[in-house]
Amino acid sequence: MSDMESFRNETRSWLEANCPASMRLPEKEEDMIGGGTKQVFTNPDAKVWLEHMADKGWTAPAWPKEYGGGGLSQEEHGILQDEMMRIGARAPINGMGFSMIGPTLLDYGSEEQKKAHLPKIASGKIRWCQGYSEPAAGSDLASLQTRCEDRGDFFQINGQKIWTSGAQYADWIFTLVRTDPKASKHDGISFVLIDMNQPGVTVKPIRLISGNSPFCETFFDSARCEKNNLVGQLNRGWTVGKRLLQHERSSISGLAGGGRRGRYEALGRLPEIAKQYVGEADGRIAAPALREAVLINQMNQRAFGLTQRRSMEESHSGGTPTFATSMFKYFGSELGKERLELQLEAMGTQSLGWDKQSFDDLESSLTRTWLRSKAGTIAGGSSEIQLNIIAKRVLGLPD
Amino acid sequence: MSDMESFRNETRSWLEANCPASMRLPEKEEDMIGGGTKQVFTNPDAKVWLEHMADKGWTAPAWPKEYGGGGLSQEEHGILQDEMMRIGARAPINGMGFSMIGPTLLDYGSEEQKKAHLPKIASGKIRWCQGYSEPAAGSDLASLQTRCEDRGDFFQINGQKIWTSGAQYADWIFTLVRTDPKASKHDGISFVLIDMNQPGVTVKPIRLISGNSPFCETFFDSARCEKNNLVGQLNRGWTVGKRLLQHERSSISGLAGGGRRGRYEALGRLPEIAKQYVGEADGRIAAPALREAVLINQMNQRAFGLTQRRSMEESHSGGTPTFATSMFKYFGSELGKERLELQLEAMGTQSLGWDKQSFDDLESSLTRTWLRSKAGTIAGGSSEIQLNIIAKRVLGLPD
Amino acid sequence: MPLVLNEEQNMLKDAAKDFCRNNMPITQLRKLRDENSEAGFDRETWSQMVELGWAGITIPEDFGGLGFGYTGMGVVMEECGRTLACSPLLATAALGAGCILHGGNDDQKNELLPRVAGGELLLALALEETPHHSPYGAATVAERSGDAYNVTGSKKFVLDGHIANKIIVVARSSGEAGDREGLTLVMVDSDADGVDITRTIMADSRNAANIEFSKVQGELLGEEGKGADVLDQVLDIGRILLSSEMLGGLQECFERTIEYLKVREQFGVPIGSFQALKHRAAQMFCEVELSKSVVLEALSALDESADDIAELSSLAKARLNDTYNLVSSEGVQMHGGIGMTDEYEIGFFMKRSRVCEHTLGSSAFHRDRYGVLQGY
Amino acid sequence: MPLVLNEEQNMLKDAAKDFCRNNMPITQLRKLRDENSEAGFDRETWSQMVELGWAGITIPEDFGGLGFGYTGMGVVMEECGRTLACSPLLATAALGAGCILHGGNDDQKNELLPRVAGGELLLALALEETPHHSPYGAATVAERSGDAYNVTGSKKFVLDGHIANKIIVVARSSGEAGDREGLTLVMVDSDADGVDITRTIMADSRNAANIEFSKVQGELLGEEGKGADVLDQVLDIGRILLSSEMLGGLQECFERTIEYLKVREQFGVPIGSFQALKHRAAQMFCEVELSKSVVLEALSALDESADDIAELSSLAKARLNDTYNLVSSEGVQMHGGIGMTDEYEIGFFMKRSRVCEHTLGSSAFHRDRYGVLQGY
Repeated sequence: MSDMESFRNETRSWLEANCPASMRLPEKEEDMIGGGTKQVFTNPDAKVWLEHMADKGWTAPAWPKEYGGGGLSQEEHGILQDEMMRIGARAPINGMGFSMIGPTLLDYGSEEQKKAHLPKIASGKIRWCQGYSEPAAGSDLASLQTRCEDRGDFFQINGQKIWTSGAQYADWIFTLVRTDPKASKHDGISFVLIDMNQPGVTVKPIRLISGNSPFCETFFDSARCEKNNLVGQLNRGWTVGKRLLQHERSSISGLAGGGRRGRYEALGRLPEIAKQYVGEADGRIAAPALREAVLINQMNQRAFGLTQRRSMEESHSGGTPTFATSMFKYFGSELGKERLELQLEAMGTQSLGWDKQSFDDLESSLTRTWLRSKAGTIAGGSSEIQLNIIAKRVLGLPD
Repeated sequence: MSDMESFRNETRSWLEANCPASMRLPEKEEDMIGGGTKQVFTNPDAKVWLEHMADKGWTAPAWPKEYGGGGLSQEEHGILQDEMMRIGARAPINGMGFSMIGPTLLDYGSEEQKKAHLPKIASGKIRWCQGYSEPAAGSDLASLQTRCEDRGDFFQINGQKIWTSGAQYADWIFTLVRTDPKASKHDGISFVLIDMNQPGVTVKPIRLISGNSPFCETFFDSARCEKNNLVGQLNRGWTVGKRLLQHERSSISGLAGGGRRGRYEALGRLPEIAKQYVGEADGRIAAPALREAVLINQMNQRAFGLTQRRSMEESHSGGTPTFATSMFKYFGSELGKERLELQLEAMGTQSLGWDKQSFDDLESSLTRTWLRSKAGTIAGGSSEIQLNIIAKRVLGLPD
Repeated sequence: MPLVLNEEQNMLKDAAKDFCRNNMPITQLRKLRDENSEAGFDRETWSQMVELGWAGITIPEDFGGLGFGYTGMGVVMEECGRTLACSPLLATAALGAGCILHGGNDDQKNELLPRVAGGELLLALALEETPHHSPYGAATVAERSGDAYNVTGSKKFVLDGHIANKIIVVARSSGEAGDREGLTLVMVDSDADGVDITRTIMADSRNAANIEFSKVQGELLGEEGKGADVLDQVLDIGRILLSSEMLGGLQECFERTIEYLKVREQFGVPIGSFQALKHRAAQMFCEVELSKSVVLEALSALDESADDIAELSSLAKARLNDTYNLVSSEGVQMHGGIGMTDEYEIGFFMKRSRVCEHTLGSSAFHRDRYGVLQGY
Repeated sequence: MPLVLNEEQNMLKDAAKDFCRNNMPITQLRKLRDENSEAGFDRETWSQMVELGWAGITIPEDFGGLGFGYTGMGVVMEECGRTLACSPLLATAALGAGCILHGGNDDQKNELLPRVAGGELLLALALEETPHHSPYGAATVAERSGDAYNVTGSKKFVLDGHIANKIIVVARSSGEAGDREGLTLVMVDSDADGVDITRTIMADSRNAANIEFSKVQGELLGEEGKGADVLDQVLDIGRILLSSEMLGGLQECFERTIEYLKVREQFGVPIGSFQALKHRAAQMFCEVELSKSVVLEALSALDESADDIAELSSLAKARLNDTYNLVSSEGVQMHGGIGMTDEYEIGFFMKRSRVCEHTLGSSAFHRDRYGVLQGY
């Protein structure tokens, strides 16, 4: 038996033994675990499952063991994902600690920073959020104005961030701040980590059109940041920040692990839903124009999935990957938006309810997911920005 | 009986008496009459019909009688068009004399110029072509380089024009030339009329992807232009030229008279063609995706036609027309292109023949019309240019 | 059919614009939503609308209305659409009054229409039984019992069903769901025995209702079994007037977006200077202009009882669905992050557009219908 | 299934790229067209292709081929697509050889396949009878007569039909047009009695033929009445290899357009600096990348005899149709005036794209098929 076969067998047995039954059921969005000091476990199994996985280092399977990860090779990581999928195991924990700041610290953090922050992410003790955008700096991120001044012993932060997702639940925030107001736009920016449990940090949730408040405004009023929480060099934060954005885009496009499970699983498979709500004729979705549109969407989705796989294979096989993360962010978010518009079309008036009494779970979660999906092509660099990047970086078109 | 009723009756009788039977049959593109000294009449009826109409001034019904026109009011003109349509009468003559330079001379020409040129257009004696584009100046028309130098008695022209439609059949060319190379781009341009029957003017047809050569390159090698053929002021030709472009765009979009007859009549009605080539089911075009696309195109076409009518009504009723010619040029040419793609889809391999033996008239003319239609969104200011104009002039978006 | 407004219609439009801006701006919709208003519209404002004559614009003067025609009603609806004004206009004055006008006998017209025009009688049309518009889809049964009819069945998405005084039920006295023949319109009191109404709040914060009818006694409107003759006319009226409302909404949404493109700066310049956005804006402009034309033509056709009302109604509804969807989605996208916030009003247009789309027929429904009417 | 080429496949691709660039650039196509070439391809170049083994890439070594598999053939087709190279590869080496390989008995394979690989035997598949791809649409009759079969009927759009030595006719021994059962493949000599071939030149300057068969005697390929089993496999091979060719064509067309955007100046700057064109270019880039992935997956599926070949073939052909159309139309539009001239090569891609689209199934055909295969 090869090493990989035995790894698979061991993993399978361990999961069978350690993954509680309720953690193998499909997960609703509100049940997702983000960790941190404010996490409430409504289902005790979720806590058990997180602890078991954290003990193995499998909350962050590919991170080195010394930082609380699992130290798995890419191949082992794939096997773990396969085996989790086999039994329908939920991710024990999610969040920006894993998808964004963790990978960024692995690339750019000092040894001290990795030791200080990564294990707390992996164990689920500390939850992170992102402080990039500002009211006047949306797509034009680098025009940010939040000030960070050297006070000798520490940095003092003043300003406002917006679209800080989950800031109301987070313990720490990673953020881009202006450390040299006189330097040119991209040159006076630094990347710092700030503890949110201090009086100088205030968080105010923003209500969205979906009725939810996944984002906040975060205000810094003479907030304090220790100097050892500067990541990379002073005034060179733009480099670190851009790298992190790539992690974010991968995560939004579903290029990272999340994509494997399908982001809209809870809304059902689109073709089946369409058959159910508009009927079928001769084995086909009965409404021909809708069917054609569903086919285009589903076939694009399949081609997109193959392209994600090709991109991974190309980077494994040592060739230069010819793709831009921007392509996955752009195409993936547009596809997702289109899919939801089609589901609305298929479900007609049943997809447009607001009060939950008169509509079933699928129906009322669809309405809100549809509205939320509109952010997919705005947040994390809008579709327009991604197209600019592809045109410039990949195709080499002139400014 | 009102004046209009009696005008209608008289017109009807006159047409019945004067329009030869063969001029009431649908017209193929190759039978269209353009006039000029090189016109050959393969059907003698066409010559008779042209002469009768020219005698009445009805080749240019709305032009003043003193310039060879019919002096009709807008209402009378409409009645004439209705009555011609009623019996399926062909236009006795077409061309840029009527659609472009004629209206432009009426706006900007001197009395002497109107008297010299308009009657010859109206009678069909002289045919005109357009010299605007140059190889290096496509969408950026104002960067034109053809030089026009003052030689005391006359102007001397040197340079090259491209896309001069029908130059091989034309007697005169109206053209934009550079009279002040030192002035800024738009300021050193003049609008002049040049007799093509002189040694300094050479015409070379351009073969297009459709296999036809409706356009030429036209070379000026010390060509001569009398000074009384300057239209408008010296170095102020851009104003005249822009006005003429509006006439051109109206004509391409079908906003002018031509639209009434439908530009693709010879290719059949799209829905019927689709039924014929893909079959029908339950009274519907049998291919559902094609049917949906045909419906979208046809319904857009109908909405577009209503919008053309609304635009005319608004300008009659004294309100400010809210439309831009650019919208009609853009939308009309895109619709036409789409229509032909759909007809290709409907007719399948029968729409893609080249040799005329194996395909019927409709089929082989479709292939070429489809290819030619691609010029509709390029010539006369590309779709991109039209969208720029709408954004700037109509919506007031900043540069 | 004229494609420009006459002087009277222009005056009405200006008056409606002022009224809607001042008395029912989008802040009113937000307030109704946040306070979970019992009616879903403001009764005080409705009284003012009634005073202006709007409840009876299309009702002939003989029955207490203004007799101002559909183009007049259309311009009012358009202005209401601009401010997303909530009122019983569509359900009561267009659909309900239409059923009585085109289906009712003289007694019914004489008794009911003046009360509609007077604003005291609110109506609802109970048509749909599935999530998709289906004019002949009723399975709800109408059984004759003496002079009256008993209605049994369940209806969905009844606009304003929770506040109507009378409900006109599309029921069936013969045949089966999908048959054009056999439909019968029965008018019942909403407080009659056997009526069970569940208000449902939609994504646009407007109201529809799921209604169960168990042997509810009501009166016949029109002829037994020939309900489709009335229904077809009334639905086309409703579709065209709803298209007018949508035209107002999409214009407002478009204009707000263009304005935002001019003032929002990124990378040191207004985002409206970016060519990709300019081109999309210009393309939307074309769609908006085409939409204006089809709505005007369809309204004129109603006023002139033209023979292509059905075609024009489908032409209008399909186009307005698509254009409102486009303009409102692009509106949110071009506003970026703030477009996603509830605080900003642009998202309200997107929600309204989708509910409108599924009211009285989606684009797929109307394109199919247009094709059938045109013989392909 | 791997989505990257292995070393051998990469070497083959490089060799094919060099060969096509040097020996069959687009100028060759233009010359063949302008000189009205009798064959529609250059026989000298074909001999060189045969020497490189391309006529037998997918034919097993036992039958004189290279046995290099479909991915190998795909990369050759892709490079041929880049230069719009005319050759009998699709008709003979993909469709014709496929019919013999999957339908022929041992004698037929032993006798014919080495001659195909040797380049001396040219084949054609006579399938279509209407302007639209219809695998089971044959009405052409196959009548048994002793050991032989007599074929009567008329076929359209037979690729390379005017120069094939043998024609494989999709005929019917029972049932009627549209039935999957009852199809019978009969191979006839093109110079047999009763064969009447009319060459038809298509818009892309390639050749197809209309062929009349009157009681033409031929031999059975496969089983009587079970022709669809062979045909389905062969058509999928053809569709996937044609998709490979299209992938080459659209990439070349896309790259030429991007290059033009960089060099063509208007208003004093390269037109590629205009954001609206940038965005359209970036959107095309995404479509091109997705197209590469589906073609590679489909080729791998053929090589591995996977069970989703049919789905992947439809996925590939539908996508490649649409993307080639998009890229070639945008190519002409972005080239502006010179894109409309015959002198410039960009228009050749547009003509080829539309003929490819209607060869072996349009997008509508393949989307419908994909849906049916997926159960919706």
